[in-house]
Amino acid sequence: MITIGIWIAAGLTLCIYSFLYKDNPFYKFAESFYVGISAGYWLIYTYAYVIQPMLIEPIRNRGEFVLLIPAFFGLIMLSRWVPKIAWLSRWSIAFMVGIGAGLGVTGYIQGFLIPQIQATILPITGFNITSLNNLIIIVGVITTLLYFYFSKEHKGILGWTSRIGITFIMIAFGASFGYTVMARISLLIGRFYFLIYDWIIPIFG
Amino acid sequence: MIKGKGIPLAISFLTGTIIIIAFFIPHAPFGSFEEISLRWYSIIAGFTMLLGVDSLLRLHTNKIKRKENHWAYSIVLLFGFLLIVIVGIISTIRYGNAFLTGSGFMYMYDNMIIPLQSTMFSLLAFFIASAAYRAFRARNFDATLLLITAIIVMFGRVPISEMISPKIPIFTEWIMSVPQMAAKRGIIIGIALGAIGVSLRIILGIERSYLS
Amino acid sequence: MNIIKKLANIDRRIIFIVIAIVVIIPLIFKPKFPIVVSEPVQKAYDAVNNLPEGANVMISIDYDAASMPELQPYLEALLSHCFMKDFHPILIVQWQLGAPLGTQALEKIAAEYNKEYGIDYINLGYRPGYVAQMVGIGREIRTYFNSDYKGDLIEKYPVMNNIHNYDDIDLLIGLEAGATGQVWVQYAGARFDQRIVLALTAVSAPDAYFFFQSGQIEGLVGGMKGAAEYEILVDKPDMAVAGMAAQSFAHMLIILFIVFGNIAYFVDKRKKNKAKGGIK
Amino acid sequence: MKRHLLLFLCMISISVFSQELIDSTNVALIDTAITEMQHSGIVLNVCDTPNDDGTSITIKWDINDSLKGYLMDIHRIHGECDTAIALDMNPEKGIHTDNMVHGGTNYMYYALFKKDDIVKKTDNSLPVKAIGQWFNKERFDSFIVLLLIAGAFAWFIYLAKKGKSFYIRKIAGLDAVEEAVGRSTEMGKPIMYLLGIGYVTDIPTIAGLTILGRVAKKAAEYDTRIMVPSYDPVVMTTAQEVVKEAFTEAGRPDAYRKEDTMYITQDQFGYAAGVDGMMMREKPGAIFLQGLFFAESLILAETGYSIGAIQIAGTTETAQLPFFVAACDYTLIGEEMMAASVYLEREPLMLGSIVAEDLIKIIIVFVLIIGFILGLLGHGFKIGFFTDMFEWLVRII
Repeated sequence: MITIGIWIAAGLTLCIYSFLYKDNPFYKFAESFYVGISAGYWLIYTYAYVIQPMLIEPIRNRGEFVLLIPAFFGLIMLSRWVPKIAWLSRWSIAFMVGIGAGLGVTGYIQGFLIPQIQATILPITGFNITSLNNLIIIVGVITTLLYFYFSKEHKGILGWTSRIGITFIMIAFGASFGYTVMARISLLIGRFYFLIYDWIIPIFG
Repeated sequence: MIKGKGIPLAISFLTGTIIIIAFFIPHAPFGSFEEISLRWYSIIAGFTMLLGVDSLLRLHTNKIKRKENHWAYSIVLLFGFLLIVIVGIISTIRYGNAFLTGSGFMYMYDNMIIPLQSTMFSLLAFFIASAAYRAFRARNFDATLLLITAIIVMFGRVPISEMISPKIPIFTEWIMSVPQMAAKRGIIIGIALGAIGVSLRIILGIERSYLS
Repeated sequence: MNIIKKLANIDRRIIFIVIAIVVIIPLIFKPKFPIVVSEPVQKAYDAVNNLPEGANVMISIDYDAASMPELQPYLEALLSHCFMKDFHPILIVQWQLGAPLGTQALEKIAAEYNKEYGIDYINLGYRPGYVAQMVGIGREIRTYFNSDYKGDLIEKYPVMNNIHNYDDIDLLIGLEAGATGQVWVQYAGARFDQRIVLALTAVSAPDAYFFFQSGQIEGLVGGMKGAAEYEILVDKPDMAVAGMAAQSFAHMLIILFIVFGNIAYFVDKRKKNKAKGGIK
Repeated sequence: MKRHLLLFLCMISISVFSQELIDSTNVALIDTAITEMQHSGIVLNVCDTPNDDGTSITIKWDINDSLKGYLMDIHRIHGECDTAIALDMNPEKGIHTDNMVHGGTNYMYYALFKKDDIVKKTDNSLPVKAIGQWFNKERFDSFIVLLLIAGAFAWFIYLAKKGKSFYIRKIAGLDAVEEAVGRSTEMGKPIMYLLGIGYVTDIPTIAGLTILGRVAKKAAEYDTRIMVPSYDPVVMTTAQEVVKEAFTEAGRPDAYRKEDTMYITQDQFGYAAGVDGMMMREKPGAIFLQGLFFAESLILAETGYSIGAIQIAGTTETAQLPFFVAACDYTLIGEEMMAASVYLEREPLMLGSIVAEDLIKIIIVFVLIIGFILGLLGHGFKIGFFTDMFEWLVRII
């Protein structure tokens, strides 16, 4: 049984794929429609998951009037609509950026810096595969890090190590490239799977 | 005076510093500062949504008014926007929450947003193929290395290579977990330091471009 | 020479058609390929398999429809694995757009194993503000999730009785399509020592290897290939295994494209160099 | 001024930490109560949960074989009030935290072990109080690292203020900004600047905004249009301000067009599709992709490549960098992008902070090399002293 929903879905899918032939009215239609509905979707989302449960509900039912502070910052964000007082919105931005900066410092130190340095202190136990791998890891991390050394020109030893560093980086990028190809192909498989098994085959029973 | 950058800089400094200090102090009231400020952040960000929607609608109503190029698509965009917002409001009134399974809003999600979003994503497979054909060139040593690694990984991660030799997937896994991992770790340590640097600069008011 | 030049300037649309064909044909005929399990996936499997009896496994849906083909098969295989071992999956959602996907898979697999909602598993649904939530669960999960996805209070459901914070969650499994996985490691992992396994889209998987090596995550399942390996491990071959044939052929084609593109490039370059030499 | 504030911050932290040391000894003496289990000799330990805000108590016990297969309930007693805080729990876990308590109040606990009809009860524990701590000792390592980094920053910023000049190496992609803007102007085409799909709190977005300021100023000088389609409304409003200021600085406030910095949609692919369409229609001569990019990077870069624009990219997302390297003329890799904003500003304080970062890098490299040498001598040559040193190093980090 194919529902109207599946026809709509398949139709929109094909509209988007028509872009592969060339930019055309069908694609433009689907694109504009998509931009419109996704903006609308996020508007409803913001009300249903942010403003309602995080602001209105706690104030009305639990009397958490302290939430009027972020509401105030939120409202002055809207001062951009009135050019005369638009400068007020800087306060909100400053508040948000301040939070981001504070979290950035502690989060990166505890979550990345310390554990990653610790995990790079690896033992060399003799002439075996594990030791060789550990050695490669240590050299890779150090040279890559030195590639990002900015306050000295990359000449001499530093030039030499950062050269090794960029080699490691290119290997890593190659691997990322391979994995990304893999991901995209999987998505295509998923989409064709839908078209074949949910739409075309049911049409013909 | 009040319009200047002084107050915003003070706000950034205070919020940033308090969050850092609170990280080390579990005692009330500091212990819950981080969580509270994150909730506040979400609320403020919720308001800014209105700014975005306003900008989008204004851009497209202006296009329609001035009959600019492709203005008809602006009508489609406004139509899509109004359609989902109206359905969303009706669903909210009827079900209490538009996001419950079975609401008209979720029907639009299932049959319009899902296919549009996932098809957009799968277009990438085509673009990647054409980029592979037309843009990925072994211009120099670095690019050559990148390409060779990419080919090994692409080949080694699919079952077809396992049919040729079981050593190929093992070698691929080695690339992933030794040289690849080492470089990514070096990069992430660099990024972490850079991020901490920017954060400290913001807190200390050295970096203020976001306020301009 | 001329042929190579012509081929090099081939219309993009021909490339598009070729890649479509290479994907569609194996999808219809479904040839079988052997699948070897890699170490990070084996570790992910072991982390689940060796949990104590009645363990609580928190599964976080951090992806949406756009990454569904990569992560949905793994979610189904993982849920089967949990139900086979009588663990209690607790589903939460960090990407609002992914909520329906998590619910679909959970209901489907739970029905297969005759598991009862609220006793054997629960679906807590989506809550906004993911970092605040990850920090908040460290203290008390009820601050954020006092009701399930339908809005029913969780006190009604015995499965939630003893679950208050990360201490009560034996394993956290994040299904990731973006940076949320890093945030899990940064907050739940670093601050609360939560054991974590991540399943990522193939795009994000390479960036998680250093977490795997450092032990910040215990297992790593990457993309549809990882899902296929997991399907083999739990002995339930499904869509991911079926997709591997198409995946293999498409990779071969792209490799071919790169190799050919570069041959054309070098031929062209040599020609230009020769021409230059001639003028001299 | 800022230096003093930083020092002040450090001082507060240190004084708080020393106070914590005193607190914690008291906690250990007062708050640990040990209770014997009836019939089985199991020990139930209750104590204040360390490193919290004083709203939680930790209950620990060692399970023995005689209780295999039992389920466990834990009860909390407060005055007349007896509350079950855990029901039908698997006792093998050996630990449970009760985080529904009020700080400073005395509580007692007991446990029930149940199997079929058998119920075994423990004695009530001695009273225990939850106390909040003033320093989280588990985060001491982070604290030291923070002090180290903050110290390095304070020092180099101090030097910069005193007038010391610092060197920063050339970053290839940035020198191309002028060339890209110039070529766009020659062709009479606009410039497009994409900040990606990050928020204003994301650091790459902030770096992208700084670079935008410089590019917009160049564009204003050359009298070329600069378009900034945005994903996030906050980023959009910030970008508007950045561009406006750049135009003002360049002495061309009249040329600033607010509507050229517009909002597209807060949906990844809606954004990509919108920008894509805009590229096809406007055919910009130069495209800057500086910020936080995810999967849409390839669509954007491929389209930009196909319309023949000069592309200068930069992001911290390592999964997207390969495509930028492939399809763009210049790419700023990860931290290079953040350094770029400093390179452009040439502001002494900023330079000082980059040098501070470099110093930390050197320290990290040294720690790794020391770790390597200790690991080699300790585990490779089996010298006991170095083995111990190696283990010690791993532990302190």
